[in-house]
Amino acid sequence: MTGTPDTTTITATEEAAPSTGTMTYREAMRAAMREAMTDDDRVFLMGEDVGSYGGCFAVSLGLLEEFGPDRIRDTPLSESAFVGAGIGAAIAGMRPIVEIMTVNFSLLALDQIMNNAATLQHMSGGQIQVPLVIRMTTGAGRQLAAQHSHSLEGWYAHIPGIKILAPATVDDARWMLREALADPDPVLIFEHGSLYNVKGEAGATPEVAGIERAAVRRAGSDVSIITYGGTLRTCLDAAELLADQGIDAEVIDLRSLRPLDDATYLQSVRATHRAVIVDEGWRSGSLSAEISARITEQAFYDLDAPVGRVCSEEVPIPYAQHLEAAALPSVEKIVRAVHDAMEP
Amino acid sequence: MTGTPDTTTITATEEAAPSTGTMTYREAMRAAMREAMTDDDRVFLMGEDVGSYGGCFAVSLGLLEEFGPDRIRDTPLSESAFVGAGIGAAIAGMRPIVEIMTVNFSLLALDQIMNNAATLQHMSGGQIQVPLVIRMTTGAGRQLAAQHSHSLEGWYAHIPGIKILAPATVDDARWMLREALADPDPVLIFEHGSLYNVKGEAGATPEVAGIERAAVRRAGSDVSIITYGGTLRTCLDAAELLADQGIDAEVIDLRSLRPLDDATYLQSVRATHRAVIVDEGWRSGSLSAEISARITEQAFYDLDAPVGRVCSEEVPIPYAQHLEAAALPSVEKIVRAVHDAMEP
Amino acid sequence: MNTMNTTNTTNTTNTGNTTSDHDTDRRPHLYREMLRIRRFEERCVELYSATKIRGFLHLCIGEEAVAVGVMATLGPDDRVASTYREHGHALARGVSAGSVMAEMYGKVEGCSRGRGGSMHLFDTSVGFYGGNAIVAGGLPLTIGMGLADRLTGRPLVNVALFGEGAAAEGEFHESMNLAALWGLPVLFACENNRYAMGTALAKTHARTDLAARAEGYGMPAETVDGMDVEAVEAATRRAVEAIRAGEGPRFIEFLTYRFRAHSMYDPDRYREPAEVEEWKQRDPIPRLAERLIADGLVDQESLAALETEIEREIDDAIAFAEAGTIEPVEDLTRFVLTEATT
Amino acid sequence: MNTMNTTNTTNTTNTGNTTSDHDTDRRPHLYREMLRIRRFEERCVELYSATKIRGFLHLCIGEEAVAVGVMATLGPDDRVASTYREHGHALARGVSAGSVMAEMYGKVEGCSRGRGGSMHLFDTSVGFYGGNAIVAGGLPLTIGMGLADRLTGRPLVNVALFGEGAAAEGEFHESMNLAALWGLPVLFACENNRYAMGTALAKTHARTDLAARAEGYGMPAETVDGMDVEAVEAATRRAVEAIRAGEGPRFIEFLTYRFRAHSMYDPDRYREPAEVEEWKQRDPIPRLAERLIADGLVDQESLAALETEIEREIDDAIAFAEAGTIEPVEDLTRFVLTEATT
Ligand SMILES: Cc1ncc(C[n+]2csc(CCOP(=O)(O)OP(=O)(O)O)c2C)c(N)n1
Ligand SMILES: Cc1ncc(C[n+]2csc(CCOP(=O)(O)OP(=O)(O)O)c2C)c(N)n1
Ligand SMILES: [Mg+2]
Ligand SMILES: [Mg+2]
Repeated sequence: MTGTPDTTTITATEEAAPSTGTMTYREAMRAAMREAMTDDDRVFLMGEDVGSYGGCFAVSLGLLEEFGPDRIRDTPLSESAFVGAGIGAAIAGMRPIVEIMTVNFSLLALDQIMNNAATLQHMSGGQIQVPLVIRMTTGAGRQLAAQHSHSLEGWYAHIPGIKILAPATVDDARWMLREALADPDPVLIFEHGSLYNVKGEAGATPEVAGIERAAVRRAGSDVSIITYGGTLRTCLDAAELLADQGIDAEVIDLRSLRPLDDATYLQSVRATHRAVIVDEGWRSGSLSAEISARITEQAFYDLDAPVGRVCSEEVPIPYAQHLEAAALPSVEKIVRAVHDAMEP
Repeated sequence: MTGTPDTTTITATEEAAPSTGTMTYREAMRAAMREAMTDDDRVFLMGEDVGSYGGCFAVSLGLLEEFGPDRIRDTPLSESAFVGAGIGAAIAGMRPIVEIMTVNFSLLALDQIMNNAATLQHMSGGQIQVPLVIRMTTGAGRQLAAQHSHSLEGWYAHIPGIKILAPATVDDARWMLREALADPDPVLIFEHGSLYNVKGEAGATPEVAGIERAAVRRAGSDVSIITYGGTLRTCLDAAELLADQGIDAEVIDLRSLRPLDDATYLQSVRATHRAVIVDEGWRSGSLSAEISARITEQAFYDLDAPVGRVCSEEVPIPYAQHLEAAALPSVEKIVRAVHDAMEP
Repeated sequence: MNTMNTTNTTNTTNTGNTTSDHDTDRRPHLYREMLRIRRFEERCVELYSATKIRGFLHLCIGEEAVAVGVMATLGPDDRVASTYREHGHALARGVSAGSVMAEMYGKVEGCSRGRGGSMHLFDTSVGFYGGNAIVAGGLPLTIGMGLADRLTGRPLVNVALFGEGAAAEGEFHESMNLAALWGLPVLFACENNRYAMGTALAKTHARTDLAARAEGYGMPAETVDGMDVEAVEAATRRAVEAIRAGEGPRFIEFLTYRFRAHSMYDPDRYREPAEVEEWKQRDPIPRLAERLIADGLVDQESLAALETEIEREIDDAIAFAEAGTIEPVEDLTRFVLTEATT
Repeated sequence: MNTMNTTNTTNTTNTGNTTSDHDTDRRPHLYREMLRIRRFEERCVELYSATKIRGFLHLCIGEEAVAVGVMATLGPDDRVASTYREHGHALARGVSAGSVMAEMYGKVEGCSRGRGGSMHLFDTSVGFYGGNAIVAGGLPLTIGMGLADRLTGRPLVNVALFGEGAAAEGEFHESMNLAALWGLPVLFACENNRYAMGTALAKTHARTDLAARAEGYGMPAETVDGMDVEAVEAATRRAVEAIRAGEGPRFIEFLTYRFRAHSMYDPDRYREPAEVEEWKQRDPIPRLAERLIADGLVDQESLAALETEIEREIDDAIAFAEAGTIEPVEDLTRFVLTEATT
């Protein structure tokens, strides 16, 4: 239940409102938005319940009081229109941050994202830019069942004309938004729902330079585990377990899902000769498939074993706790996949 | 411009209305629908302009006169609601065929397809079945530009709870619908817009038994070219060219994109040791990526070369003819990819 | 299979023979049903705190009159499509308390085998088609069901329940238009509880008088006091009769209020406690109790007996859920596609 | 850069200084613009048959009065978002005939560099934001543009042009509600040409009186004879002035008709030739010509001169398109993301 706001602590930390240092992922996102709104008049936040409610995951809590209802704008339940409105406002000179509560509801706005946000620049022969940031929660793990547990960021990574970020650390939550807002093109930020309560360190400057760069979160020489977002922690935990078993895993955090930083993960795979990709999407047609295909295409002769994948089972996520857990990537599954890659 | 109806010929062939034999892909789909409507009172067709207009690609031309407006039902421009209505009608005992004009507009109905059609059976613990067929056109190649040229069937193939078909031949256009309607679960049929005017043979019974089976459309021993739908013809043409160059390519038509018939294409790859996958989706996150990953996972040690992919360039499809052509898979690109696979 | 079936007879009667006997005084029944829902949900709160129930839990406490008044007018084959705030709808429609509770426990004995949870209650045997957590996502389903009835000539009614927030979604518009255009047997039952999560009605709709929307489709509409179960029942009955008679769809806006937060996670910061208190004065349950007492239909004693009876039903439901089994993990990918029957 | 610019001066004036000088008789200008569009599209038909233009081509022949009347009321910084049937809108707004023609030829000199084609004309220098081939897809954009204007205090007007078929889409509802809720400077300009492809108005909308829809959002609305350019101009001017004055959005339904088929592929089977003939009697171009002659503002001679002048403009536009260049294939993936400027 880590993704669900604990109201008491939120209100307490809200007072402090630290801009860097130790904080939760939620506070880091909030600090990033506060900074953006303070620095640039053109920035505003718009979405369902971002204002009076404080954000469905309490990310924008307190911002309404600070910036007023024009800039912390509650919208009706009209995903297509308010995402489209974000596109229009961006075209007309603003720097909107549109929050879609969760990726599950983003399907209702997908036409606007695909056919307008990602496409207008091209269709207009370069006349139109859409400097829009869309934030949304993704992922399962809190027993929210089939309609509230999708991981569809892999789909979005298929679309030319947009960029896709997946901050997995508090530092990235703190700093990625700034670069996303500075980008002249649409940027979608996917925040895994299980991360909001995670505490970590937000440095005074970004730990990783460049939002399009992948990061090696744990160096290792035996196998490359490639992941992002909500499963980074799971992979790091798996790597610890593997270390106890004498297997030294490198863990790569993709950070950007489009464009993919091929160089970083290929370099790792070329060194370890083995790769396991982990993501929470359904296995068939997952982002892991794309990375697997790229590794095969570009590092085939470096591989000592087939590239492995650990994804979600091909089932709408069930409510029952034990079934949900069984449907998702886990430390055990990752460890098993690594063992398969070590002794294929 | 092969996908665009030539009115004079349509009206002429309409009179004949053959049920099997030589016919166009369009006539085959129409014959399949006519048969279904004749055989089963529960079947009806619903969608934009399927009635008075005769279907935006003239597939349903003449059916309104034959079956009346209740069963050949024109809908308003309300993709989400009429697709949802198809789901509801299926639950309530009908066997609807819902036509979405093109995959481009299906994004507006994607929430209904994902969160209801594909999910209701699971969420209800098996109580609900959705015996719905959704037909839609897909693909580029007719200078229709960025918003009318998507190939998103690969996305749909990511969704558990539905089946995805891509009839590439006149025979499959004639016979796949029957099995799709007999299926208790939602089936989506993707018809590439360039196929409608293609002439071919519709046998008295299906040429390939079982809609979930892939088919070897050309036997060969040197390399496996794996494709489906609109690019099958391109691949067969490439295979002819390759034959002249002394390379004997096997061409696999997937036919079903979900589930994928792994056995058929893996058997081919295990024999040829080389594979090139061709589809019209944007390369990153394409269906080809999934097949590449599966080949790596299941036939790694049989491969003599990295699996190749020929997909669309990562750009919204441009209007200008030469740019559109350059964006899409072509005989030349396939030949080049095969050569790469032969001499990696 | 289910110990609830015995204690649950009133409920079953409810869905069984309503249109025929609405001359007899059904108010005690309506009262009982509202109280069942209230007590059931109060226990859910405890069970949530005890982490027996997980995920999202949305209570309809305060809104029971709508659930009960609407369901009381339906016949056994009519169909209902609801939202994630659907315990009340499900119970009033005849889904057994035990199977609802077991569902929230994630047990096989749950009405959705534990796969759906609180937001996805299903029981097609009583015409309850879920339990949909995509706001407005259930509306198009009722259009299709209504279309099926039209095509087959069945005199059934299909009820779409949704909140006032849902009426801002595109699917509301598309569904209203389709239903009116095709004259389908659909009742649009809008539970206007004045908030969509934390967003007040006036921040959701340009015109807050939602019944006015129906005019744009030429659809007859009515606004009804949703805190008065008799008013709900009467208005719904009129609409259902018209729909069943083939007069096409109807829209009813029920003015109601949720006494509790949106969900168990909601700290309820966006409204004044005084507003909540004001609405609590209109609580449909004591309101009806007063009338029943005044009319001599119940007394303190029978009310107390009812409380005991309901408590027992809920105890049994919890016991049933507790005793339930969980699905083997090996069955994880079942119910994705239909299994071959041979 | 573009030889069209010289022949195109009237047009440029049009978008430049409209609100200031609407007391002078602008009818000759309106006439000229309608005729330009008509003749331009007639040539498009020929060029399509000659396969110079490809893809989908949707003509607005018969509907020119809406395009011209609406655009005549806009200031230079106002914004327009249109549909795939937008040649008339683009030309009337001030996109040069040469750049439109070159676009349909797929040339770099086209207003969208040949990447968009007939359905995706763009020219932000005159506030023309496309050219959208997803029905109703442009509406939310104008909401956002209006919101930007509201937030920055700019007194601009944003016009969404769309067909009556589009009004059935969910995005229409969501956009209408948002615009009214937030009081945004948006004009909803609905071109009701009675058909959405082959689907007649009565098969699209439960209530065919579309202006009635606006009431549900509390948005002022009007229905206007779209075959009378003066009526279009007058009604739009009223609306635009109110919007610019901060009175919030307006809805206008223009009753119009397309004389041609939906697109070049449409065999036009779904309507009676007699109906088309009837509407042709109301052709806005001869209708205005008659008035201009009666009022002594033009005579046969000046009309003939105008025809010649327009013919020359279109000839020049075609020559410009013919002489245009095509993009090198190596540039295929440009304009997907913004290129670094350094
Ligand atoms: C399409 C979609 N958008 C957002 C949500 C998140 N959400 C769940 S309930 C809710 C409020 C709905 O309000 P209303 O329709 O009035 O129903 P109520 O909860 O008041 O009964 C929101 C925003 C969702 N489930 N689906
Ligand atoms: C979302 C979507 N659905 C379907 C289509 C196919 N289509 C293109 S134009 C059209 C008719 C639109 O009618 P209307 O809005 O009245 O505009 P008109 O063409 O009459 O100007 C249709 C169905 C589309 N382009 N987009
Ligand atoms: Mg509500
Ligand atoms: Mg129209």
